[in-house]
Amino acid sequence: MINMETTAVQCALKPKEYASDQEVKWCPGCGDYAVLSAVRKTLSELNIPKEKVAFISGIGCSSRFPYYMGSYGFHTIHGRAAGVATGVKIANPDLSVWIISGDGDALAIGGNHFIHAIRRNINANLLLFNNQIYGLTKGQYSPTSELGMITKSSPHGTIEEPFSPGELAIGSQSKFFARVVDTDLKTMVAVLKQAEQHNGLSVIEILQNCVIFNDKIHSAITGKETKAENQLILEHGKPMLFGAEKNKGLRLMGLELEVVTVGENGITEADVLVHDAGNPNPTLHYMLTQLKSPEFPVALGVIRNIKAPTYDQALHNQRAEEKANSKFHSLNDLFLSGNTFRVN
Amino acid sequence: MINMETTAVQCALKPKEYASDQEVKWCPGCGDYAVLSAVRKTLSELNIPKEKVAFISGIGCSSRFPYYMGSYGFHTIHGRAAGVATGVKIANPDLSVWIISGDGDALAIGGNHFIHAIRRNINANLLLFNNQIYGLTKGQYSPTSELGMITKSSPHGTIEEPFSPGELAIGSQSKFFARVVDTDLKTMVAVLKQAEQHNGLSVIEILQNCVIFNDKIHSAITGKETKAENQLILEHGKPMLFGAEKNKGLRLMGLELEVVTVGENGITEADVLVHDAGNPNPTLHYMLTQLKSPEFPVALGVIRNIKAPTYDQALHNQRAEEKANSKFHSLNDLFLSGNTFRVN
Amino acid sequence: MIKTELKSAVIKFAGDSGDGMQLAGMLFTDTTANKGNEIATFPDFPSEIRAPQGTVAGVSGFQIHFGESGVYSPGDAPDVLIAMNPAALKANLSNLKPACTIIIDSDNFTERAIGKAGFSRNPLENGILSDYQIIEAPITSLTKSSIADLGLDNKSVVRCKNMFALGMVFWLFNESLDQTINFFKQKFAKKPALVKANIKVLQTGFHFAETVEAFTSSFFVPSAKKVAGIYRNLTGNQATAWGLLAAAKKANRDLFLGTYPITPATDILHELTKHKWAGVKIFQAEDEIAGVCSAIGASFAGDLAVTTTSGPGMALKTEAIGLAIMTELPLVIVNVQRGGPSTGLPTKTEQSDLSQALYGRNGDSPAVVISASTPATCFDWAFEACRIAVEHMTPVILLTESYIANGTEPWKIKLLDELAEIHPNTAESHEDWQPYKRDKKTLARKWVVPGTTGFEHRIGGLEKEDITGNVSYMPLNHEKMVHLRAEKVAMVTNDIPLQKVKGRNANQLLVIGWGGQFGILFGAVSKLQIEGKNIAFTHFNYIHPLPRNTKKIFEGFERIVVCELNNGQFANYLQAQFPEYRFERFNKMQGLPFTVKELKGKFNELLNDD
Amino acid sequence: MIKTELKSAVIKFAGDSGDGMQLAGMLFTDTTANKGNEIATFPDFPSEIRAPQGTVAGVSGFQIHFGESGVYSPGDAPDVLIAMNPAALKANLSNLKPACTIIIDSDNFTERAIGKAGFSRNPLENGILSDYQIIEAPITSLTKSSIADLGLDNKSVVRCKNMFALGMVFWLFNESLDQTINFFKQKFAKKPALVKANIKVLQTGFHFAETVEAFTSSFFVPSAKKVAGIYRNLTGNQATAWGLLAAAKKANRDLFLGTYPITPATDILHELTKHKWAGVKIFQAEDEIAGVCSAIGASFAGDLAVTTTSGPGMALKTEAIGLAIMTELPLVIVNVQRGGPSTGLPTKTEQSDLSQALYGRNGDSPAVVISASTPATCFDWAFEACRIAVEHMTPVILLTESYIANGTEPWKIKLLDELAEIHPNTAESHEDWQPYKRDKKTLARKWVVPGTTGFEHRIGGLEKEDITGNVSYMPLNHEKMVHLRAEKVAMVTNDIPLQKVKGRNANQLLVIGWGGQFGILFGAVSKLQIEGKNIAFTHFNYIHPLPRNTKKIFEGFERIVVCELNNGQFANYLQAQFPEYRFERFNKMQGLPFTVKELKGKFNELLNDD
Ligand SMILES: Cc1ncc(C[n+]2csc(CCOP(=O)(O)OP(=O)(O)O)c2C)c(N)n1
Ligand SMILES: Cc1ncc(C[n+]2csc(CCOP(=O)(O)OP(=O)(O)O)c2C)c(N)n1
Ligand code: SF4
Ligand code: SF4
Ligand SMILES: [Mg+2]
Ligand SMILES: [Mg+2]
Repeated sequence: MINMETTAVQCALKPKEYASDQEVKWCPGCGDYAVLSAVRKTLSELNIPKEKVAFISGIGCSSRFPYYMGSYGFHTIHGRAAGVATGVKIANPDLSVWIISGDGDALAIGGNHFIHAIRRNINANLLLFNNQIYGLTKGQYSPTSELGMITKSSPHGTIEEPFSPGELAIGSQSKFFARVVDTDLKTMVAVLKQAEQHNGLSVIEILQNCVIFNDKIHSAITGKETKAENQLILEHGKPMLFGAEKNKGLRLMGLELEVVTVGENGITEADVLVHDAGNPNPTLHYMLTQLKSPEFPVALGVIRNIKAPTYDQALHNQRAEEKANSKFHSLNDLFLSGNTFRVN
Repeated sequence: MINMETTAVQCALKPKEYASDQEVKWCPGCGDYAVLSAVRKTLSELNIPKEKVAFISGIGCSSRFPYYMGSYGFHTIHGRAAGVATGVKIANPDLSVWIISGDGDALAIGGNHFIHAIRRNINANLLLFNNQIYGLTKGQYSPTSELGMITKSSPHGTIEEPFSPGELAIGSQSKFFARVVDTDLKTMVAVLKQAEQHNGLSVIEILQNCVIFNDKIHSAITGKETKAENQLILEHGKPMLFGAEKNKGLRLMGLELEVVTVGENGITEADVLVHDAGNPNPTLHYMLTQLKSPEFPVALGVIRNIKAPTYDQALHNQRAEEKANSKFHSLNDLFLSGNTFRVN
Repeated sequence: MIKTELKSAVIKFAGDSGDGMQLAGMLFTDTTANKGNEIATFPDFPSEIRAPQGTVAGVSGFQIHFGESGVYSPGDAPDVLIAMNPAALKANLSNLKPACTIIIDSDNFTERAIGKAGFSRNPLENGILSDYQIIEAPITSLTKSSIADLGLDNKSVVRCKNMFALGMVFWLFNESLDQTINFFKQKFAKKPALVKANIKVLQTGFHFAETVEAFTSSFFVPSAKKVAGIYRNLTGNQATAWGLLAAAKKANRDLFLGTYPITPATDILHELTKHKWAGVKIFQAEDEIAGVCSAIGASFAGDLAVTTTSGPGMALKTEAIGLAIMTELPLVIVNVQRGGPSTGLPTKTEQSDLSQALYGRNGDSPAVVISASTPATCFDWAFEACRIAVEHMTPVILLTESYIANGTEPWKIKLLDELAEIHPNTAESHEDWQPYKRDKKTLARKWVVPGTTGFEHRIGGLEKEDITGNVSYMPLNHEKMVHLRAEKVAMVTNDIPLQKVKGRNANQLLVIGWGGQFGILFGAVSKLQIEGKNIAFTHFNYIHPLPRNTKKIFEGFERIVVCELNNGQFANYLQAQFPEYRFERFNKMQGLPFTVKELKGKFNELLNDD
Repeated sequence: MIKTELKSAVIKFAGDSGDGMQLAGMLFTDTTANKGNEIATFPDFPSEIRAPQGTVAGVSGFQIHFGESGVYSPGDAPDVLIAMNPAALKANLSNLKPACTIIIDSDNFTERAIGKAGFSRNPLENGILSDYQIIEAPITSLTKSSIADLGLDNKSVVRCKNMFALGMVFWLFNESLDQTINFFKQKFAKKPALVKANIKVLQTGFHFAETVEAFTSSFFVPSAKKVAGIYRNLTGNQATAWGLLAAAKKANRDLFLGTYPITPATDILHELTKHKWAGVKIFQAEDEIAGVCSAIGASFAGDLAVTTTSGPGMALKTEAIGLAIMTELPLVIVNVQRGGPSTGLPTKTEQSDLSQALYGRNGDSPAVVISASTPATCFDWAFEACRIAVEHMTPVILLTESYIANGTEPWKIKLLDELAEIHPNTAESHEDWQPYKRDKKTLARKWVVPGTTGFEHRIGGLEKEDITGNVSYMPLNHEKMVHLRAEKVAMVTNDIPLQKVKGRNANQLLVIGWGGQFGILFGAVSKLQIEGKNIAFTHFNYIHPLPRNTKKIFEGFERIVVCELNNGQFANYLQAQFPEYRFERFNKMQGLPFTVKELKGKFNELLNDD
């Protein structure tokens, strides 16, 4: 296998050099464009040769993503990106594998592969484009659509509570969960870098705007006026502060989180929780994923990031170990082992 | 539809009268027998006529269950019991619907339907027979098999972390989650009654012994000598006490649970947590599902039980509302509405 | 000014995806249908939500064929093309009738746009259009100036330009603006500025056509001589949805739909979910498997259960359909076919899921397969699928196709009284009842509604013992059940009409079609018959089982050709059953319907080829 | 004491599921195979893990046919039956050769057990066995007393009784105990008490047979005259696994298995997962869909990728197989068929997934379909499936069946040097490379290993543009690609051997078989040929495409009959392609293989029927 370090220098690419020759076909204004930029930037900054990357997607608007990258890419079938990617990573562990999936693709038809890929901790990055709608099929509700939402398939409002991708991921034993908004390229790149560097399945939920079928669904969080109050951008080791003046913070009271203002009612920064993404105890991470505006800011950035063995590494270790310890050294040994008999 | 209250008296049945005419074919000593008894007892004690019950199962040893009940039953295909049951309940809301599924059936192939049925909160009881193995196919590891377990399909030990059904359920927005052991008929019946009376999807994880392929896997929890120390049987409103002398308890320290002994180091019963299954905040329930022996006792009984709208009820409400408000009163009205034209 | 009378005409509106061509086409359709014309439409748009502006890939088209008679298809090529930009012109250039009329928005023929469309030079200038009647109109700028005073934002103003084009076309065909005007009044009741703007632009276009005298002639298409009655337009998917509603009503069961969105089937869900007032139970499932499984559960529980999908979704449902076959429950599976294999061509039409419908399951697992012919008759075939399912206790697969599912046709409204009753094979008496005891005539077992006392029973996917329905691994029982399941389906043939032929006296060439290509095939054969050719036509809607007189129909023809939008699937199926005859094949796999022209060409070749 | 020489003999061990009949049968098989006999075995056990004790449903049987020659199948009916209890006797009563020998454990013929087995009276007393040679032996009690002194618990003691029966059978056939004794020495190396016990009981049984003189004669079956070489026994599933291992080695790719357990295919997983030392990558997925999808991913990433399953699992994989067809990736799909439809008869054999393999996908989606004949040749067919997949860049479906997957046959060991090289169609030069550019001879596109510079490309399930592989919705491109995919698969016919016929000079009846029924069909036809009947036999392993000389083979026969364990699926397939011939059908759907007797009966009927 090619040694990445030696080739890295000679193939350092600019973000736009990661593009393929295909025209990007998303609607003007679609949030997917931002993710495309962020991914190209991330690869460039991490200096990963484009032939060492594979983008594996399902079906949906977002799943067209691989066509727009000049890397290896596979636009598979609806919901199965994680399944295909698992095979890719096991077969070819040197590849940087990126799973591209929508909220329908990953959480409706692909829900089973989503939870199992997380549980197994396959070393890949899963980008979950959450626009809370089925875009490609023109606007039906998805498993993340808010209760009561009116869509083409719910003209009288939906009647089901949505999944919270973060809660579901953590309930599936996730080791890395992050959340970003499509309007904040800087945070997105920072998060994607951590995701790529994390060993194991990194799930990144992207709050993505669909201008056509679900416009402004995230606008309370992403809107210019409201975002400061509604975004809590977590950084490992830093206090959980937010707000236009960065003077609001989160405090733990028993098993409830609470918004406090530093400087009011005797609150000091010491009362504010400090983010520890690396805490193996998932409880606080679980609580953070649940925060909803307007009562709370929405937690963004890397919420959970802990070390654990990966499935693919364990698989290759086991192969190596078996090889080292085997009484067989060739298939011929196997074929000739045990009860054989000669006919003359 | 038949009114259950009026028929209840005339059809009160003894547990064994809920049996079908088919011979029970599980292995002698299989934990499934206990569940069969408990379900029959529950129905009898709740006085539910047997024709008002439908058992819907997937495929697996446990999924033979419906054949042994004299009710309506459907032994469907592998992993799809929750999907079929959703249709049954929507079509026929008067039925008491019981989903019967193994750890492979519900969490491997059926994982997607499991999490979605929970999220939608369809009004049914889901019995998850968790023997941490594929029984019917003769002993491969399942998504709940412990890491490193040796099975027919993992002769060198598994390399994947198992699901914790409770964590997965709560991550899927579960409103009712309980856990019981196959050796404790009394608790099982008590829990099943609460499950049946709960409106919404009640998930009951049964730690079930497979004598043939995974014997004694739960024996630390169920064993005569060890069970007192390893079982924390939760009851709503009661302190979380356990141990042979019922003097051990759980205390909350920050976001960690801790085992304490009442009477030692100044600990009193007041320090011990009191179980509140009805708390909408899932955090403590989530923490309780994670407890593992030997450091902790395993939480049994009803861990979470909160009120929420059910999918089937909401669906029928919406139909009724639409009917009441519709401008159409017959299909003829619809057919003749809008742009029609007459040809003579 | 000449006013030519035409028996029928084909118009195509073509422009960018955002240009409102679908709306213009639909409004024209409504007016002409209302007038009593026969119509057939063919919307054709890119599969991207917003394909790149100004490119050929981004062109959205709507073709309508309307007339007094002979409208069996949306027509091969337009008599009038509306091209809102160079790309729209480019996309249609290879498929125009000689000397046809092309209306062009000259404002959009900028150098940049011309290049983007892939022309090397301006097509209005380089002579390539010299064979056509070109009407250049500054549609965009006239639209703007006509409503400049209404105070609308620029986007809304530009959006109205489709109405300018429509106005011109209405003038050209001497059609009235009334219905379109009414449409806007209703649609934008709460936005009077938009009503005003659209009407104004529509009228401006109409008057422009009249004044500029660019057109050398206008046309008049007389109304069709249809069966008297009340009509309305329906798309195939709408008609399917309504047929299901009607069947549930006539069977006296609740309708249950368990489904997962997929193009081009989703509109059935969109339609049915509006009608919760009628008692429909809609379950949008997490995937196709849950969709079909919920339907099987609902069927077990007593509802008339349906699942809808397209090819890839069908693939996922096959295991569960096997369960419905083993448990002998009624179930309707609608597959609105699209181009395959795999994700294939999601927005294009094809008939290539036939083999899958017939054979796509493990084990010997027979199901009834039927297909629909035209948009409006989807109503009847959906109704028929339900009838067979509940009367014969079997899954029924109904194949429609993108082409008719999205196409429109006037439907002679059928009120409930005009529809036959459906008699589900319900268990009524306990006496002698057993879960797998069968009706002698149909071999159907009885349908039980759980909840009723005395009928408690268990079913499942393991082989069933004859009569009792208990699990059985006995060798001879299995063989018997394999035969019984096959016979039950085969016996549906006794309960369906005989197959018909158009052209009883012909004996040279028999044309065979199935499914949604009916109109075009019928049209092509009719034309040749009028020309005196020795040709006959038979169209199959019942695929499995076939009508009982099928074999007889094949007798005596010199040649038989099966025409289908796939690589020969129905031909293979027939050939396996009727080795006495040779089934030639005419296959098209371009994601498009047949055209009358190519059919006539093929048939003439076969007729002359002896 | 007479010692009769037999060309071949059939023995059946039958008892309760817990009685160790499978082990006894396997040990007998090993001894006789080791001696150099031809063998064929048929294990047959209940699908419940522990079926109810003492009932007919709970009987577990192991039949072995061994001999010098003519062993094409496990035999119709046993010459010697070992019945450990009344239920085992009952289960086999209807299928015994006249005057055969029955060894009975008389200890177990208690009144209760007799009743439980469904006999109304004691069969040892009521005369129904008078036509047979009955050997009653108190097997259980003699087992107990023979090892009473070893201090084992009762359960372990009783478990040894199968060895008593085996000892008797060894004596009866003049076979040596050595190999079995060695087996126990190795197996229980760490439990010397168990070694002692089993050997003691085995010898006691042997001596008992010798001393009691109950047997009026003993038998001797001479060794087969096999091709010289080293042999070992393999089950079909083991052979499949080994064939896959060997193919990966010869193709110089890692082997990847993505699968989900399902009876009767799981043993392939069990076998392969033992051989991680050989570099196999095993992924036990969460379901069949993830199983096949992971394999497709592995194939895209450069591994030789395989997925294994049975009918219901196959149904779930069909959508993804369509993706492999569209992306033209190599993929081997092994379907070990069981009884269908639906969950059907999971532990019984059938050939009813053929139609599914051929047609069970949406769209026109051709794949290569091949099948295996016998347990040991599963090795070759698995190898061949891999070869075709990577050389022709296509999914290949390999059909085996429960009957051969669980059956055993001596395999003449093939060392790696004896196996042909496999040449994956790997992209090597950048020059002129394009993702969908094809090899002229095979029409295969090139296989690229991601990670290599200069070959970066994107594939997917949407229709591909010829050569570039870009997404294309163009009508004519689609038609071209449908044809190219079909042709690529059809051209595999140029790369496979010609179809052979046994009985070149016959012209009256041609028998056609396919898949795992080879041995029995061959045997039945051979017998009739020896009797001088005008009959020939041709057996298909390549199903799609068929060998190029297929049509020629059918020429000149008066009648052709297709024999298969389903309702006529291969016959339908042939009939659709060769309307010139009439394919009659002999179908069996009992979850059991054919028997020579019923085949001979049928063939004689067809031969005399003119
Ligand atoms: C098996 C199958 N089922 C259904 C579809 C139709 N389909 C394609 S994408 C999609 C959902 C898209 O939603 P999402 O995953 O949220 O992606 P988005 O378009 O919003 O980015 C559906 C239902 C399909 N292509 N294949
Ligand atoms: C589609 C399909 N895939 C696989 C199988 C094989 N199969 C049957 S049951 C089972 C797993 C059983 O395990 P579990 O659900 O834990 O039930 P248990 O037998 O342990 O009660 C499997 C893999 C099947 N019947 N159908
Ligand atoms: S439909 Fe929505 S998600 Fe899809 S490309 Fe357009 S804006 Fe993006
Ligand atoms: S195999 Fe295990 S789970 Fe299955 S019936 Fe036997 S003991 Fe129970
Ligand atoms: Mg989405
Ligand atoms: Mg299990």
